[in-house]
Amino acid sequence: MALVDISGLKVSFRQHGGDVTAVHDVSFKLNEGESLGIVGESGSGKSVTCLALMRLLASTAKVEADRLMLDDVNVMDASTGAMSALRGKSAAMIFQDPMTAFDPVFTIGQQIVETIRTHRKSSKRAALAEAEQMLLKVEIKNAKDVLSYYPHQLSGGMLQRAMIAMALSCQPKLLIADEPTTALDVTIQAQILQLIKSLQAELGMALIVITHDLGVVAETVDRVAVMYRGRVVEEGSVAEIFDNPQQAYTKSLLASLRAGEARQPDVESIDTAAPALELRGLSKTYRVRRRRRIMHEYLDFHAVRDVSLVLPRNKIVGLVGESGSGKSTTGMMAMRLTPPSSGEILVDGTDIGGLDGPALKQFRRRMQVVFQDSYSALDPVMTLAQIIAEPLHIHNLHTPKQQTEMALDWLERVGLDRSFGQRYPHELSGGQRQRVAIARALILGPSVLVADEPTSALDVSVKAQVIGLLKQLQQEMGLSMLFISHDLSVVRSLTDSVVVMYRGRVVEQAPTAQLFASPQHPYTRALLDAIPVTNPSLRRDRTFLTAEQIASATPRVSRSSIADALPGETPQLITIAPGHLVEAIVTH
Amino acid sequence: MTTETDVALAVPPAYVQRSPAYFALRRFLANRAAVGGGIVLLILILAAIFAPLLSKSDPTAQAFLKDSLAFPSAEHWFGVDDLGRDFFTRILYGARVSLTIGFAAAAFSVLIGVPLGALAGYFGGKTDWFIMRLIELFSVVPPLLGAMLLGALTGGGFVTIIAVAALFGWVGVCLLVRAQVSAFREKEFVRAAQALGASPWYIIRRHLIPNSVSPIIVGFVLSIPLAMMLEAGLSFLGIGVPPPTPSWGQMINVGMNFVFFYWHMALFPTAALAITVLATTLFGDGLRDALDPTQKGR
Amino acid sequence: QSRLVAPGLSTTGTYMDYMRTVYARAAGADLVQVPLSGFDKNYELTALAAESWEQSEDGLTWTFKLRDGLVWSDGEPLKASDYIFSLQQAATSGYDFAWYWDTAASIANWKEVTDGTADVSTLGIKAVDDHTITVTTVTPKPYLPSVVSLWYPTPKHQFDKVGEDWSTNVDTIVASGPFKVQSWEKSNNTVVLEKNESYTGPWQAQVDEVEIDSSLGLPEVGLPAFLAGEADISNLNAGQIPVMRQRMPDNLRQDAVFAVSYISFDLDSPPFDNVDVRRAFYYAVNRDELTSTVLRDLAAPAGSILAPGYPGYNAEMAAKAVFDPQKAKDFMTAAGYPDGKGFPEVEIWFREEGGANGAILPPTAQYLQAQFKEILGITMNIKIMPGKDWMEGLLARKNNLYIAPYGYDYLDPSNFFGIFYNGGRHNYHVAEYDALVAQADSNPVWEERLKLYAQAEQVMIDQGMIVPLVHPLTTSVISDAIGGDATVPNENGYTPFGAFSYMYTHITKN
Amino acid sequence: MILFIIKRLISIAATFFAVSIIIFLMMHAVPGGPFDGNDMPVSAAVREQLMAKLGLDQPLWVQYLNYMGGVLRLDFGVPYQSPGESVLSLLANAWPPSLILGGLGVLIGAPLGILLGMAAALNRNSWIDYLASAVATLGLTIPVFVTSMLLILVFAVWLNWLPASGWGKPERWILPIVAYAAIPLATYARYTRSAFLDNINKPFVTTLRAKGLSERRIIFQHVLKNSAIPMVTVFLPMFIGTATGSIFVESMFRVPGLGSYFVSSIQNRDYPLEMALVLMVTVAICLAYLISDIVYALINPRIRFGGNKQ
Ligand SMILES: Nc1ncnc2c1ncn2[C@@H]1O[C@H](COP(=O)(O)OP(=O)(O)OP(=O)(O)O)[C@@H](O)[C@H]1O
Ligand SMILES: Nc1ncnc2c1ncn2[C@@H]1O[C@H](COP(=O)(O)OP(=O)(O)OP(=O)(O)O)[C@@H](O)[C@H]1O
Ligand SMILES: [Mg+2]
Ligand SMILES: [Mg+2]
Repeated sequence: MALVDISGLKVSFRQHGGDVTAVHDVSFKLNEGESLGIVGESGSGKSVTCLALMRLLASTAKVEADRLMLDDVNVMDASTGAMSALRGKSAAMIFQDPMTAFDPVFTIGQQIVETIRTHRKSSKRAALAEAEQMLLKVEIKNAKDVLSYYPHQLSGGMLQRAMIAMALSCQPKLLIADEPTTALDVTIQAQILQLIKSLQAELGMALIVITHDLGVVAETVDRVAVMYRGRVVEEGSVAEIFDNPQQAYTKSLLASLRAGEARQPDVESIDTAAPALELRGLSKTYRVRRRRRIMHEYLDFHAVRDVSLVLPRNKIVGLVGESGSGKSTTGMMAMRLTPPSSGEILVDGTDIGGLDGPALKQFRRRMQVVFQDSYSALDPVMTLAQIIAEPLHIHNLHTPKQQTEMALDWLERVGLDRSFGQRYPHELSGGQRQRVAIARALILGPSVLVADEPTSALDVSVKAQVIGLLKQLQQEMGLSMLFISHDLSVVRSLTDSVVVMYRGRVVEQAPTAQLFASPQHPYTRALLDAIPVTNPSLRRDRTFLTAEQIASATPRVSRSSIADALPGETPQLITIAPGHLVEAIVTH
Repeated sequence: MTTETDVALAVPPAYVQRSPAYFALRRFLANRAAVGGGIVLLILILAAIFAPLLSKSDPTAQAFLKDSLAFPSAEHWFGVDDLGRDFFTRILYGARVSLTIGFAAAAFSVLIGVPLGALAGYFGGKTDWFIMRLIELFSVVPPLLGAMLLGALTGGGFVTIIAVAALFGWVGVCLLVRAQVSAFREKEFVRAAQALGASPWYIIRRHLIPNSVSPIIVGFVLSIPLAMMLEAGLSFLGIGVPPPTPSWGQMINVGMNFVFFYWHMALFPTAALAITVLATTLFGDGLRDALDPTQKGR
Repeated sequence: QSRLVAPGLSTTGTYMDYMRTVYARAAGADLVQVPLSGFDKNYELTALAAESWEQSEDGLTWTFKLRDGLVWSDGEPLKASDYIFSLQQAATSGYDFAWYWDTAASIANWKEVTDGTADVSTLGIKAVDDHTITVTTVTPKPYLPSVVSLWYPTPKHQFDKVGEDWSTNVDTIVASGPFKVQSWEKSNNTVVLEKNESYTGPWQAQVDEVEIDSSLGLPEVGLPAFLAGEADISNLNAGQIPVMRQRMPDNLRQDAVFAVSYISFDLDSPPFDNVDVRRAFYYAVNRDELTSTVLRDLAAPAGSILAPGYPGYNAEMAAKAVFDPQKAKDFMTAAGYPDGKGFPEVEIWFREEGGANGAILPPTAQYLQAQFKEILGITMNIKIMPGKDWMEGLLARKNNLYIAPYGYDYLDPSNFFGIFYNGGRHNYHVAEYDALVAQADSNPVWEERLKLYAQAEQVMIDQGMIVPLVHPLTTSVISDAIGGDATVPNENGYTPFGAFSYMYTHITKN
Repeated sequence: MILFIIKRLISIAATFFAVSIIIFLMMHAVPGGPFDGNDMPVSAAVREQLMAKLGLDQPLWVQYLNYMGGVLRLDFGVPYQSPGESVLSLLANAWPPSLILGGLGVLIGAPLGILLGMAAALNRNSWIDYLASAVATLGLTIPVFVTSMLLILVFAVWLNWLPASGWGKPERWILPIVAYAAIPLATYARYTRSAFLDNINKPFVTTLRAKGLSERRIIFQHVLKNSAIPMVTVFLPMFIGTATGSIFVESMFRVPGLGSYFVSSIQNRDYPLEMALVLMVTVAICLAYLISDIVYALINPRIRFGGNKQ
């Protein structure tokens, strides 16, 4: 018997003005040990299909199916108890929005331990040790501390990895991974995918990976289903799909995948005006608790150390780096949403560090941000139209009617139907939410935008649309953007220069083309090396660098080759070419 | 083989943009208990307003002294009280006083409690310190003592009762809103609003209070019976609503003396109070659910 | 072991000392000490600690002889000096009842001593020897033996040992009466008394223990406890009477407490300085309707301040208080307020209290409010206030209209007529009345006194000094387990549960 | 954390003195003194002598300083209405019954209310929900003396299962505790229901389900803790409020508790007792707020005594 047997699945949601059908007539089977990738457009029903399989949909959902079997249990009419028994054991799920998927008032450790103990007999202590092992496996380096962290203390990527650890700790027969690596940098993504594959082999686990990243598909799965507008439009082995796509949509997906070419840098205009945004020596220190026997001790955790960064007018600067390296924190500090421990923030040459009230509000109007976690960045009790129109409302622009009109226009510009205007955030797919957040940030026509992973949940087609939009705005309105992303191909095609962060520090900074052409820092090199393949036939085993290896490979430069640096054992940023900075140890 | 064209759109066909209030109303109307509560409440309010039309007799005239304490009958639906007044009429007119006191006190405790709680929760620090001391002050002074002083200053009566009920009723609402707001303050969507340049007051009004609507509604509903009972208690201190103006609280107090035999004297005012509160509860629950979009359709 | 559980009256009990306080008296304080005289259930004066008494020729000095063999519960003999000491204390230490010994007994030099202008030794009371007390009065006081029914002794030896607070602590209280204190819970003034074996005087305890619990005084609390078998007696309120009358008709007892509720005025300021207004009020009260329909069994109509059965009760005078709406209206017109036009809005004040009055006053006030509106055309608001505030308002004349209750202290007309005498409680100064009462009080011949009181009462009516309203009645239910003389109604059909000393010594329980 | 507690203790002291001044002034602003308003007033000479004895002849501020000086030495004076003992010993005798009954009332009522509220939330708009609403409404609208009387009539008079009233044996506690429990039960049922509904549809609940946790565990551990956040702040103050006694319950059940002193001290102008009662409640409530803030911070990780904010 197949582990998963879905046939004729139809899911619709009750909505004002008629039900919306999210999934039509979806059928597929999956045997034990097999792996299936589901790719498709944002909002095409990928998540809904899997949630239906686990019977986790909201109660507004109406689920019909000829057959909906999981591990020989009919999901449609199993009892609540039988479903609880099934979940986690037969199938575990990695959710698309890891940042809202954790219970905010329990520590990560408690939540993983609880999972382990639900499924296996284990003492608290043993479970805690196992949880720590799992966290280490998903590349969370300070696993022991993270166990006692609460969800809000983790970065987006760390939460995603904790989510993965939690799902894997169930040791399920089937793992459903809904966009498991969107918040991860490519190095870690590659390690995680490898981990999942090895566990799959080890435990004979079946796998469903939902993703919009064909690279991930190419690397991990045997079969692929392509979804488009609520239907499976094409299904086949990885090779078949990649080599011989049938559907127009599939073809366009593959086409866009291969199109990731570096953009031509604009002619360097001599810019005399102050940069749009400048950060000088920003640092952020968090106090964290660490358990020490029965007592707790408080430690300083340096999330960001002495980061300086310049965002020139009308330019896009990419900020990339390891998950948890402090990118979001830097972005939040630049927006004055997180108070920096030290450093200055200059916008158009003005230090906004001390501004308050109306003065700050003036700057806010020109500076916008897209949050990494788009779900929790949307007020749950407001409709999308209200959310998108809110900036206009705050700054008292236009009449309420016009505000709504403009909000609906913006919905269309980010590829959503106007009817979404009266939906609430929880009624959207991951990618749809992200687009709403982008629309809100853009509606005021800002001159500075900090975009934290704005496209991580978007499939290539929508991503292209959004990026096109951003480029257009950059040209039309002189938008300058700090673009935080793990998606190196987007970074490559969109940004003018790139800043690489590693463990709270800037380790390299260069014009985009130059960085991709000749990366200098070992971490940058590792990062570029880890970009997933675009063709399943090119799969390869990778080797990863440990932190020690990276540290020991830090470039050493002799003092003679650079002008103003003092020699010392601590690495420092030095300029090695015009606009190309790298962290290195300066020797005599 | 499917083609792109026959793929259905995941959107409803006809589309008109509606305001969230419209949906809240629809959700509310779909909740039968809540609508029922609302209707009962409306009837009570209308009955209080149009009391003279519903009963011909005067609530203070002792027109039926011969039949005093008579049990309910066709002529006197709720019987006659100890002073020969038609009890139904008394209950009707009592609604005027009691509903006004109950709702005014509840409204005031929300009007005072919600902004203060939101300020304390949002700003924390000195603001919170100051408001917390204020809360402590009002929760340690027994309402009785406060009432006596206020009574001495104002001579008592209707306004004093509302003032006392409001002064001592807002603390609970305030604490809950403070807790809720300080929990929400760190949420991303609040930060998002900050990033848009929203003023603290705007954030409180547009985001934090709508997200705290449940404790506010519950607090509102709970303060109604408390205010009505306070009114009953205060009338003994000489600063209640002076007789012969009927109020339910007072009627319950008097009715207690008669409960062993003349049950109607205690039953009807208590029932009137209970029905009011129950109706308000159901109405409030419905409102709460209607305002919470995640409950949609359940 | 028989234990009687009964309701008490006052919820604050500060002193177990009858003489010291009225407002904070511990339950049972009147059972623990023995007064010189007492009243039995037919309101006959009975000798208690005093064996006999006699009046001097000039009528100004009384001599009381104490019984032999009276001792304190700690074995010390009870001496005349203990009685003298208690009154000396009353005169000098701010006892609540101090005024009584001036107005009711007019003991020589009392005012001077209380004002601090004379030494306490000059008081007109002397212990001639251990068994003899003499009392000198300013004017002849023919009814003094009745007045001394409230004269309780203070254990001077104990006072000297532990100080003036001897009566606040179970361990330091010594008893001279039929009971002694076993325990005392102050927060709700619950006292458990036990039979005082060393008491040798008349009216000895017939039960081993008595628990007097003030929280049982509320009928709402008392009756459920009674029904659950946890109390032997309970007072009933208007709503309870019909039920209990159905369930246990033979166990109900009614008591007239010799009390009266009346309206009083501020005679010196408008609108009540006008005698016609006051008389209009007098005629506008339908006492029969008030008592029969509004108050049901809680009160009887009051035509005068004296209740039927009280010494000096004058039925002829009482009959003059009739309900006459026309007369009332005429008086209003005469006062210049035809149909109440031009009459200011007034407020009537009464005090919140428990017991019989608590049940009577609120409905009475509201009844009057409606009646006065209808008959006199005036607006009278109602204000209920705590006892202390009310009394202070009355004494300081903060308002001009009150409902006042008064209960007897000793059985003589002078007790009631004294309330309005020469200032007194209401600041009344009606010369004609004062003169008549003064004469009546000191006249040794009973019949002549009665005549004088009747004249005084006529003045009271003519001047409209007060409007008598009702005489409260209390109804109680008693369990089958109790019996004895105290539970049998007297010749008037009343069972005087209000006379504590008599009642608790004449009750049995099996 | 320790710093936080110290800071709060200092502000409690501030509140304490603020309250003491306000109450002292209020108390003396209410007209009349302990020797006024008797049926027959004591003579001026005697009154003066008595006032002097109690120190009431001195200027107000001297009286205040004297009293507070005593308070700092834990001497709350002698109650006028019970001069044989100290205020402290009077409170020590009268508080335990109130604390036991009121405290148990809340401790029993609140959890039951939470259960009721949970049942209502989990079965929203079903008969269970409406029943819970009705129970909560009755708990709030039937005056506590009516509840008390009904309890006595049913369980003591009619069924004869329990004693009607009195104090001492634990079986006498049952009925008053039930009477006390009504209000916390009703209040908590309402708050729980709404707090539950706020949380039951959060995405993290879906995660918990996906992990295979039983419904019971999800509800009782996770949703409950999340819902508790707003409610802990009202629990302790309510506890204190109820544990200082109610005149109604205590008189209906003849409990020798604190309740009646609140009224009698005001009515008798028993200044030392009145002050002591208010100050005692002040300290108790302030501590309750302190503790509930700590508990609040403990279960709400985003609030950590200003730990992660500079
Ligand atoms: N609770 C809901 N109420 C109404 N519509 C919903 C609800 N949940 C999902 N939908 C709709 O169902 C469709 C499919 O959603 P789903 O989450 O499966 O998309 P997805 O394929 O996972 O997309 P993404 O890649 O953006 O996450 C979307 O159009 C979405 O708006
Ligand atoms: N409130 C907090 N308390 C303690 N540590 C925190 C807190 N917020 C963030 N951190 C820590 O700061 C570090 C940087 O977090 P940040 O969110 O900036 O990472 P990031 O570079 O955006 O990572 P990702 O790509 O995974 O989102 C992480 O190690 C995280 O654990
Ligand atoms: Mg999805
Ligand atoms: Mg991040």
